[in-house]
Amino acid sequence: MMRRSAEQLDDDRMLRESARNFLEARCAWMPEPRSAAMFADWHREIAELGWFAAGLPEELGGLGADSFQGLSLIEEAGRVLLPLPLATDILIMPWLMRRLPKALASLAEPLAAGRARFGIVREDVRSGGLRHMGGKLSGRGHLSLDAAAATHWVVLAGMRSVGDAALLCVEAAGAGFQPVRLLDGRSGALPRFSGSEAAVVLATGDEAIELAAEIEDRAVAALLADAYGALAAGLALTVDYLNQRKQFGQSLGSFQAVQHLMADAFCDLETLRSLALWTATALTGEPTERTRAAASAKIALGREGLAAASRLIQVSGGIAMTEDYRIGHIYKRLQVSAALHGGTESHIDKLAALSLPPTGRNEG
Amino acid sequence: MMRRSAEQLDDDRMLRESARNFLEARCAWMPEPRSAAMFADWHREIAELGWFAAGLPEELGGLGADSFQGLSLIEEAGRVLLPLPLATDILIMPWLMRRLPKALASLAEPLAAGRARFGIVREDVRSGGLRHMGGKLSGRGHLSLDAAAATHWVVLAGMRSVGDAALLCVEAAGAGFQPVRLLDGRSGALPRFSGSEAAVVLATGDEAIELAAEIEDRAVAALLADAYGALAAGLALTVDYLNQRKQFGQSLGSFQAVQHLMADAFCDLETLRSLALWTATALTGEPTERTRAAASAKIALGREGLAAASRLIQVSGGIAMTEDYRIGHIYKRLQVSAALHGGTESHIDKLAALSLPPTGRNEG
Amino acid sequence: MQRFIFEAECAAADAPPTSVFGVYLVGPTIYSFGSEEQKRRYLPGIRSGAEFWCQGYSEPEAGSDLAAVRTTARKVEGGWRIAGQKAWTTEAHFADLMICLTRTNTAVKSQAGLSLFVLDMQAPGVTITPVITIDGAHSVNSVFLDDVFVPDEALIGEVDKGWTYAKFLLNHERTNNAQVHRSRREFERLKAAAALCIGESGRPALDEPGLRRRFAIVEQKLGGLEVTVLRVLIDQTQGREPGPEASIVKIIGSQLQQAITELAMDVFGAAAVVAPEAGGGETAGWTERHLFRRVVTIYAGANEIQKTIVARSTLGLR
Amino acid sequence: MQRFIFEAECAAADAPPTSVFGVYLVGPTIYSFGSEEQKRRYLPGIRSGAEFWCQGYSEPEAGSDLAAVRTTARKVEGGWRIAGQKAWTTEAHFADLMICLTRTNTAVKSQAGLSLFVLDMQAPGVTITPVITIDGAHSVNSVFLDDVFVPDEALIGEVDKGWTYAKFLLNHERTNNAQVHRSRREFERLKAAAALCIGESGRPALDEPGLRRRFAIVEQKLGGLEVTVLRVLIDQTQGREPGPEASIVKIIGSQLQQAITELAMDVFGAAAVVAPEAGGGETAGWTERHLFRRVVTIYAGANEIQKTIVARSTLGLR
Repeated sequence: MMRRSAEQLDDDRMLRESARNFLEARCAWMPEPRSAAMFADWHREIAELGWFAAGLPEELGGLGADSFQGLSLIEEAGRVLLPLPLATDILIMPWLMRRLPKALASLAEPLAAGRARFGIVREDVRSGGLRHMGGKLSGRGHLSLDAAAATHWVVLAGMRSVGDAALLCVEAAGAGFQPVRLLDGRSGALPRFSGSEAAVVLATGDEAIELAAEIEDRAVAALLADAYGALAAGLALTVDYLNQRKQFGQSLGSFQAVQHLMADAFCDLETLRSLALWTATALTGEPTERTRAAASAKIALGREGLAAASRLIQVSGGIAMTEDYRIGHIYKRLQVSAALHGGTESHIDKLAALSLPPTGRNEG
Repeated sequence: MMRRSAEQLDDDRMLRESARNFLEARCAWMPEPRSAAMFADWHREIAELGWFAAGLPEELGGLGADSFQGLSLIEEAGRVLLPLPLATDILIMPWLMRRLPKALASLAEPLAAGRARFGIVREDVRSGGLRHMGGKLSGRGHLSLDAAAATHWVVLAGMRSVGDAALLCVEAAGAGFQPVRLLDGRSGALPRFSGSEAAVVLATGDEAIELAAEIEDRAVAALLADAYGALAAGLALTVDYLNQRKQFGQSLGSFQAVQHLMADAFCDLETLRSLALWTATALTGEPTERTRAAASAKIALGREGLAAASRLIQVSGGIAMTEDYRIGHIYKRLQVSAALHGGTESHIDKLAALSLPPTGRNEG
Repeated sequence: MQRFIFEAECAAADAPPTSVFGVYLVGPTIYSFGSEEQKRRYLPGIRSGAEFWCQGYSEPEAGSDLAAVRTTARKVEGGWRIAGQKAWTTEAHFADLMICLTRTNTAVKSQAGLSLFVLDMQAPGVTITPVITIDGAHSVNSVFLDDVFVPDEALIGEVDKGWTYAKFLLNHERTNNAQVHRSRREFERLKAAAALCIGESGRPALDEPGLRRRFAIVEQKLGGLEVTVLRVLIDQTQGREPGPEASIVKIIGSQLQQAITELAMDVFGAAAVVAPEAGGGETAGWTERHLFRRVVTIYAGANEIQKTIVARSTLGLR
Repeated sequence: MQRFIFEAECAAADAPPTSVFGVYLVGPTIYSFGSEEQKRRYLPGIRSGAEFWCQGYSEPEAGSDLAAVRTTARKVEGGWRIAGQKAWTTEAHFADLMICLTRTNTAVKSQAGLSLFVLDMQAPGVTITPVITIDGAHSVNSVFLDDVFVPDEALIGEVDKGWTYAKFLLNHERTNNAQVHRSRREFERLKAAAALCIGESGRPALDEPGLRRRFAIVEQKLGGLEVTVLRVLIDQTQGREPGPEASIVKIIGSQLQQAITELAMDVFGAAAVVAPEAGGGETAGWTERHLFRRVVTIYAGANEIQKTIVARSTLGLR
C-alpha cells in the first residue's frame, strides 16, 4: 500500500475501475431484497471475472495478486452493499491454499471457478465452544456470514488452548446450521456439529492457532474494506443530498452545524481508512503487529465507523430513517460487521493487552 | 431543595444575595495571588457573617440551617474562585458536631467564631494508608485542601476494614505536613503522622466507617457546589465576551459552531447542577442513595464539569489561555476538585458497584 | 409532577405507552386555544382513548423548519379545502383525527399565515401511504390531502395564528421527548439482562470492565436527567409554561436513549444483529428499538435546532 | 517522508524540538517566495539554528481570522514603517527575526492588501511584553511595533500578495501541528509511568479497567493518525503540496494531544494537581503540558475553522 510501484498502482486502478463498473451495472444498490437466483448469477459472473482466482498463487492456477487488490474488490462490493459474502473466497482461501497447498490444492480450481465456496466457522464461547476430539467435531459455531451459502467450512475449533486447537475443513453438505436473517437483510448461519461430520484436519496445536489468528485478522481486514466502501459511498451521497435539500431558505449543506458534523464524519472515515490500510499492510508482516493493527481497525469500525454512519443519518434527517434510503442500510451493515469476529469491547481488551506494558498483576 | 416552603425559599434567596454581595465587594476574583493576611481577614469577616455558626444546631449556639443553605454559600464562594477552603467548616463540622455532640461540643463556639478551623485528612492508599494502633497514628494522608490552615484535623484512618477503622480529631499544631501549592494556586497539605500526635478518638468500627462515608459524600457535595458556582459565573462571562468580540465581521456568539459548543456547555452545566441538587437532597437520606448520588455527582464533575470548562476555553480562544483571564482558572480549579476525594475513574467503579446487579463473579 | 409519577409507575409496570399525541399534545392545545364547542367535542374522547389522534405538522419540505409548510387551506362556502402532503405522520393509519397545520395566507412568508385545523381522517380526499422505516416496521406514513373539506368549526383559535399554537404544542412535545421513564425502565431491564447474558469472553457481560464502565456512565447521566426533568416540572407546577430550558431535556434525553440501545447492542453482541424472527429471547425488541432510536435526535426539532434555541434564547448569544 | 522519520527518531530520543518556525515555516516560505538575496541571507541561519525566528501573524483582533490584520506598513524612503501590535507571538523574547504580516493596502478589505516582511527584533520601536499563560509559564508575548523601519529588501515576494504566502505557511503549520511523533513519545512514556504508578485503589494505575480502556482507545486513534500523516506525506513526496486533507490531521492530532494529557491527569491523580516545585518525580511536566495543551485546538486555525474548511473545500458542501 504504502509504497507501490507505478506499475502496481496502474494495475490497482484498472482492477478497481473494472470492479466498480461491473458492480454498478449489475449489482447497483436498491432497497428491495434480491432473489437467491440473482445471488447465484452474481456469484457466477464474479467467478468469471476472475476475482476468486486472482489471489491464488500461479502454481495453483492463479494470478498471485496481493491482499491489496483483494481488499479493493471487497471495498468496491461494500460501496453497493453487495449482499453476497466475498471476503473468505477472495482474501482468506487463496492465502490459506498457498499456506497449506497439500491439503487444499484440489479445491483451488473449484474455488476459482466459483463451484467451491467457503465459509468460516468460529467457536462461540457463549454456547460452550467447539471441540474436536477423537476425530469428532461437536458444539456450536458463532454467527457466520458465509457458512449458509458455502460448500466447505473452515472450522476454528478449540482455539483457547494449544492442546485442543484444530483447524478443519468440513463439507457443508453434511453439516447442520440454523439459518438466520441478519439486521441488514443479509443471511447468516449458526452452525452446529453433532460429531458425524466429515472433517479434514488442516492443522493442530500452535500451527492451528497461528493460522486461526491470521484468518481472524484477514476477516477483520475484509470487514474494514467493506465498511469503508459503504461509508465512502454514503458520504458522497449525503454531500449531494445536503447541497440539494433546502431548509430555512438555505441549503442544508450551508449550515455550520451540518458542515461540522460532516467534517467529523470525514475524520471518522479517514481514521477508519488509515487503520484499514495499516491492517492491509500488516497482513504480510509480523503477527503481533498484524493483530495490533487488526484490533485497532476493528475498534475503529465499532466506534468511528458507527459514529460516522450515525452522523450521516443525523444530517440527512427523516429520509435516512426510511427503508428506501441507502444511509440506514449502511448503518445496519456496519452494525452487523461490528458484531462479527469479536465485538468492539473485546477488541479494546485485546489491544490493551497487546500494547500496554505488564504490571505484574494477577489476572482473575 | 425539591420542595421547600415559600418561607424557606425566601430565606435561601436572602442568604445567597447577602453572600454574593459580600463576596463580590470583598473577595472579587483577580488574577494576582492574595496574601496570607488577606486570607485571615476574609476568614474573620466570614465568621462574623455567621457562616460557620449557621449550620450548628441551636443547642450549640447555631441557627440550625440545613445543608442547602451551606451549599449555597459554598456555591457563591465558587463563583469568585475564593481561594479559602470553607466546605469543612460550613458543611461538615456543624453536622459532625450534631452527630457527636459529646466529643465535639467544646469546639462549636470556636468554630462559629472562626478561631477553630478544621481540615479533613483521608488516608492515601498509594503511600500505604493511615493506621491507628495502640493510640498512635502513623502513615500518610492524602492531599488535603484545608489541612494546612486548620487548627484541628478530622482524620479518617484505616477505613478499609471495620477492625482498623477510626475517626479521630487531632490538633494540627502537633502534626506535620508537607505544604504544597496546587495547580490552581490554592494551598494544600500532605499530612504525615509519626505516632506522637495527640489524637482524640471520635468513633471506631462500623460507626467510624459510616461517619467517614458521610464525610466523603458531604465533601463531594461541597466540591460540586463550588464547581457549579465557578462554571455558572464562567458561562455568563463567556456569553458576554462572545457577544462583544468580533471575528470575520460577525460577533463570535453568532456563529452556529460557537452557539452549539455553548449549548453543549450549558447541557453539561445543568447535568452537573442536577446531580449536585440530588446529592444535596440525599445528604439527609438513606446512605446507599446518598453515596450513589455523590458518586454520580463526582463523575459529573470530572466529565461534564471539565468538558464544560474546556468548551468555554475553546470558544473564548487565545484569551482563555492567559493567566489574566478567569476562564483558565475555572478549568484549573475543577481539575483540582476532580482529583480530590476520589478521582473520576474510581467513582465510576464505585457507581458501577452500587448500581449494577451481582453476577456471581469472583472479584480478583 | 403528578404526570411524572404516573409515567414512572406506568413505565415500571411496562404499561403500553398512552397515546402521546392525544393526551399530551392535542389535549393541551384544544384546552388552551380551542372553542368551548371543540373542548366539549374532543376532550372526552382524548381522555377516554375513544378517539385516536395524529399530528399533521411535518411535510416533505418542512421537517424541522415548520415555517416551510406548503399544505394550503382555501376558504370555501361553510368551511375550508385542505390540499397538500404531510410526512412522517406517526400512527396515521390508526388515527381518527389529525391536528393539521396549513398555510391559510400565501401572501406572507414563514411563520405567519399558518392555521391549525381538526381533520377527520375518514374524510374524502385523505390517502395514507405507509413508510417503512429503518427497523423494517410501519409506524409512520405519508398522508396526502386532496382538497379535503373541513367545516368552519374545525379551525382551532384564529386564522393565521397557527404558528403560536404549534409552538406551544412543540414545547410540550419536547418535555415529553426527554422520555426519562422509558429510559430508566429500559436501562434497568438491560442491567438485568446483562447480568445473565454471557459475553464474548465467556464471563457475564456485566463483568466485562468496558461494559461496566459504560453502564456506570449511563447511570450517572440518567440520574442527572431525572433530576433535570423534575426541575422543569417543578417550574411548571409553579405556574410557568415549559420554557427554553425544556430544550435541554430533549437534547440530553435523546442522546441517552441512543446510548442505552447502543450499550444493548454491545451487551448482546452477535445475538443482537440476528433479525427478530430467529432471535427472540433476551434480545427481543432491542435491535429494532436501537435502529428506530436514531430518530430521537432528529424528530420534534432536531438536536441541532434545539442547540441553536438554547444558545440564542436561553443563553442570549447573538 | 524523510522528515517524518527524522522527527520520529528525534522524538524517540527525547531530543529538544527543533525551532518550529524557522525550519518548518519560515524556511519553506523564503525558499518558495523569497528573492535570491533573501535565500542567501536567511536560509543558512535557519539551517544551522544560528538565527531564531518568530511568527508575527496573530493580532488581538485577528486570531483565527487573519484577514482582520491591522498592523500597517507605510511606504517611506528606502523602505517601510511598520506599526501595530502582534499577539500570541511564541518565543518572541528569544527571536532574532520575525516574519511579519502587515496591511499595505487599507483601501481593499479582508485578505487582499496584506504583505509579508522580515523584521529585525532588535530594531528600534520593537517592544516585547510577556504573556503568562494558563500553565504559569512564559512562552508567548505581545509584540508592539512602533513605526519600526524595515528596508525595501525586507519585503517577501510582491506587495499585497502576503495572504497567498501566509496561507502556504499555515498549511505547513497544520501538517506540523498533527504532532504525531510527540504524541507517540508522550504516550509511550505515560504507559511506562502508569505501569509503575499506584492508582487510588492500591493497584498499578494500568490495572484499573477504566484507564486500560482509555489507553487502548488512545492507542487505536494514535495508530490511525500515524497512518493518516504518512498518507499526507506520501502525497507530498509525490509532488503535491499539502492540500485540504492536512486539516484533518490537525483536528485529530490536536484532540489526541489533549486526550493523552487528560489521561495522564487521571493516571497520576492527586499528584498531578500539585504544582511542580513540590511534585517533581513522575508527574514532572505533565501538569503544565496538560494545561497548555488546551491551546492546540485553538491555535493555527481553531478546530472549528478547520472543520469548516474540511466541509467546504474537501467535501464540497455549500
